[in-house]
Amino acid sequence: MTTSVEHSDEFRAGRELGLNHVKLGMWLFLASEVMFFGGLISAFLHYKLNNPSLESGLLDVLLVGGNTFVLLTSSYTVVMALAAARAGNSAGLVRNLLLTAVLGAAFLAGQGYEFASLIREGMTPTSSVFGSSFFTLTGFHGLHVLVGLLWALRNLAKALRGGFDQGRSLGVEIFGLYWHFVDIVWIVLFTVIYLI
Amino acid sequence: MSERTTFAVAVLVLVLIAVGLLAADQVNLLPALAATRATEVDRLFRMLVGIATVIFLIVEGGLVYAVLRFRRRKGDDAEGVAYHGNNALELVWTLIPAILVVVVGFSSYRSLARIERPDQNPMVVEVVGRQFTWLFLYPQEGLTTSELHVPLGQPVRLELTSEDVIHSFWVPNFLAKRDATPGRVSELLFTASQLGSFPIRCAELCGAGHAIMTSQVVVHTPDDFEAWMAAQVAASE
Amino acid sequence: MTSSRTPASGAFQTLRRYISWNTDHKVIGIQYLVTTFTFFLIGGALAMVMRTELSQPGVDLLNGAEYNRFMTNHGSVMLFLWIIPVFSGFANFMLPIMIGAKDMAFPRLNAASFWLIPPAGVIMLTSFFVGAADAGWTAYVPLSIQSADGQSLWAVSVILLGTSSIMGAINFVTTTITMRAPGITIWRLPLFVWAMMATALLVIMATPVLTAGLVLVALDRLAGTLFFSVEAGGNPILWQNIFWFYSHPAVYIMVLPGMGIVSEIFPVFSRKPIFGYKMIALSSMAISVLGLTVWAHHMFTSGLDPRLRVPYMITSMVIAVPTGVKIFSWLATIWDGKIRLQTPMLFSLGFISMFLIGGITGIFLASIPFDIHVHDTYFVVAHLHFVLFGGAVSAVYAGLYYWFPKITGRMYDENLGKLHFLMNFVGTNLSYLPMFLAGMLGMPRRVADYAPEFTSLNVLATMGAVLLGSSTLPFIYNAIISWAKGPRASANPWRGLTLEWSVTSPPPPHNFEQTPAVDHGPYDYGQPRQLEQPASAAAD
Amino acid sequence: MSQAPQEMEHPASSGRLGYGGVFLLLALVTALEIWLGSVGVLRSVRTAFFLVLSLFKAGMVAAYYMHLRTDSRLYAYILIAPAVLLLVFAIIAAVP
Repeated sequence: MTTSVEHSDEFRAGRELGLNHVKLGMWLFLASEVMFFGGLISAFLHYKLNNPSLESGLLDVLLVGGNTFVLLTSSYTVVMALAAARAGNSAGLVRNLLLTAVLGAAFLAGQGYEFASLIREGMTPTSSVFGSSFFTLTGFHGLHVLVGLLWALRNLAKALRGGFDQGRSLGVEIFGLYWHFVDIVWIVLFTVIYLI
Repeated sequence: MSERTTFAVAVLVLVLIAVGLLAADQVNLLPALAATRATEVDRLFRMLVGIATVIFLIVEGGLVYAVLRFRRRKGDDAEGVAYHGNNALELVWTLIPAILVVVVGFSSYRSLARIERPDQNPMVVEVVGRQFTWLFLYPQEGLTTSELHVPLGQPVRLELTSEDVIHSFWVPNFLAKRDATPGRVSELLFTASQLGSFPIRCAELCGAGHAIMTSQVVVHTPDDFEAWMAAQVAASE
Repeated sequence: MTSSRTPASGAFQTLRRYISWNTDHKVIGIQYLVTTFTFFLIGGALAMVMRTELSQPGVDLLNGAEYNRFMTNHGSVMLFLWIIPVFSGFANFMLPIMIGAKDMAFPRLNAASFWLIPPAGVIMLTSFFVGAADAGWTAYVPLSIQSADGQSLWAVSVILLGTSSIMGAINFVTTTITMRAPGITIWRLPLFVWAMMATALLVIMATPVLTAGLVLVALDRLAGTLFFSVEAGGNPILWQNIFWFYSHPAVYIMVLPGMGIVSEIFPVFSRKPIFGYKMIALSSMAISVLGLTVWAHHMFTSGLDPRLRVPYMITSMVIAVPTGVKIFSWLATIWDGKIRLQTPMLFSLGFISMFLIGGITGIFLASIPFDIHVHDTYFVVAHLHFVLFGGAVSAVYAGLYYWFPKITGRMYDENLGKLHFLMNFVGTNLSYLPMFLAGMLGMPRRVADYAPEFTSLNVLATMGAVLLGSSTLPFIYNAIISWAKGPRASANPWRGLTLEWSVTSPPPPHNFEQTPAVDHGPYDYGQPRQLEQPASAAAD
Repeated sequence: MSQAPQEMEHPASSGRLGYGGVFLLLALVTALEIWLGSVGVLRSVRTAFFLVLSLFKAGMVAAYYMHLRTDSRLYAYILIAPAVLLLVFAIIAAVP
């Protein structure tokens, strides 16, 4: 029943399907993240629809629009980083990872400023159901950006050590998947929270 | 199938159906019914019991029979018969349950529609759950009691809510239950069909006193009810 | 691995391996099994105290508040710390071997997901010292917002356990998809692997929603947010939606792997191919997809929008179809077989006979008008214990006996096993059947006290519980003694054809000397060709 | 699915419009959204627009930046399945 095959043969089934196991794992993790944010978004929507709050008028769409733009740009730098890594262009990789980190930090700064001004105007996590759901939802997204930021810095350090040379780009790609997902979540949140 | 097996199967089916009908008719697992809508639920329940009995007997019977009949005898080390499936058979035991589901689903839906059809000008009583008592407010009379008193045969609409946590208003003899949730009002409709008093229990865990959060429904003849109400109003003034 | 060492240093060495960080999937599997079984005993002890309180009306042993703490932690421990993770234990040990892999796809993630469990368990149980959680495992708001601090610990603990099972699920799916040995096509996967796939997909889809919900509850309790404060406009029904969106699928998370285990056992012990392999595999998937669409059938009495209730009733009933397919296929599998009534088979047969009762009463509960009467009564308690104890736990025991030789390299004592089955089977039926009656006649669930008319039924239930409790003693004795000095087990004592039986008992460090290439299905019994196969496999 | 290329193979800049093109598109749509938010169009119409536009943006990021266009179909399913489920849940949970 058994015939000899090379030991290096683990993940062979995956390769036959064109699947890398780390990537598959990441995608499955993202699926669970969709459902996690799903729970929070559902709670937010429930309250947005069933007890509308005047506080929603306090939200500054222009400021957040700018922030959205920042995050979109960071997604662009991430794909450019991946492209550079694949092309074995370590200078470009470092530059784009750096830009990504800066943009991520800028987004967090913008969000921090937004939170501060909202709280100054009396809208806090404990002021109303709307406040609770707003700060929880955006806060958890912010946390995800923070994690992505740290990951970007870690990759940056690795890139400087030449960890992604000769087109070893998987690490960048996996990080990219996470970062783009966080971006997508924000695209949805921007619409659900600020536009609708 | 040979004629003998066909015959045996036919007999078996008939016996099963008979047993099912018998079970549906004979078993009495529900409390004494004291409300009109309860009889509707009871009818549905009996149908379920009938079907369940048949399915139960088929599977458990088949299980026991197979174990006894195909038990490995001493010294018999042969393998079993190697077949991997039988499309006809698999189709049958996919379709029959599917059909049963449709039947059960439909009659459940019909019963639901019946037990939730609103009555003409019902008597409204507001029910408030509070850890760990029930309060009953009669709006017209502006009367508040700790027991629910209703006239026999009078359609009643309870409007339930809660002051603290979720409670659940349950009268086993009415086969009726509805949650009393803070911040919202839910309805429970019934028409008492038996004189006497019947227990009310809280069915939703509501804290340390959950088990003792009980009261009772007292069903009077209309005249007695008027008398009781008059006495209460007098007492409250 | 014990077997090949000298007892003195060997035993110590082994113990060290098992209580420290280790990325070998077999070690992790055993860590899971032993840890979760310990929590099973704790949960059982809590149940014993509850049954003692309920052995007669009136409040004599526990008052209402204490009873709620015991009830809540009994439920939470049994579900989150026993029945869900125990199957991860089986899957950790068996799944990689069954698909011809050397380990899981992410060994470190695997170890991490185990090491989340002991602390989570400790957190949950230490809550007893700060006023344990007492809002039931359903933690309905607003009750769970006003309970003692233990409720917050409870939430944290459940979040950790959820994270653990999500990590595990990602690992199982990735492993199964990318690490199958050549020849193990999708239609040659053992049914236990199929069941774990269905389960893992449910975990990935449903568990995060509960995590989100628990975050809201924790924030309400700790940070003063207002999600569930009714005065501020919070809505208790929202929690019920979130909670049941996870917790109904969770029931399938708890029983699908069990169905997988018995699907492994029936063919082996009837010496026949599994009947309707594809139907069983696909019904697992059907159940997990449908399982995501039925949650609101737990809310039929909550004043839910009527237009919503009927669709939920239908989907809930439809699940009976794939479940029926499984049960009939198992029946057809043992039909015409050469049934060997050894302990694993006995527990598997017990699984069918008791799970059937749970399934049928499930249809009763799906039927809204009847559910309105028995919702939140002992009828539900009986139903869920027939599904989870008569069903899932029987399957766990079946699996423990079936794979005991493979995991430990020793044979267990058959007579003790049969005794265990007998006590367990009688005990289960004796303690849970009366509960159906009590519920229908008017006994609510989660009560420390009840009307005198329910006394006799509760006495029966308590007697059954005592029998159940004591039934674990022969098992524990059997397991310990046999593991220590039972007769050595051959590679393939049951003459099974799935890959775990083609390696030594216990399996060697990397499972396979050389990656196996499989050229036949997992259940090709009843044909002479396979008969000598295990012997040859056992040789290498 | 089995013919899906491995991640090493597909080109640095994926698809007809390169990463830059996608970026410009996303930026434009975002600007459009903010403008829409400022002008007084009928609320329901606006909402519909916003949903479509954000779905489009999310789709672009997933398809081009996360390479779902060229990568194995399975990844797309893994993302879409929970998204659909979440949509259903959010709608039902919104019912008071």
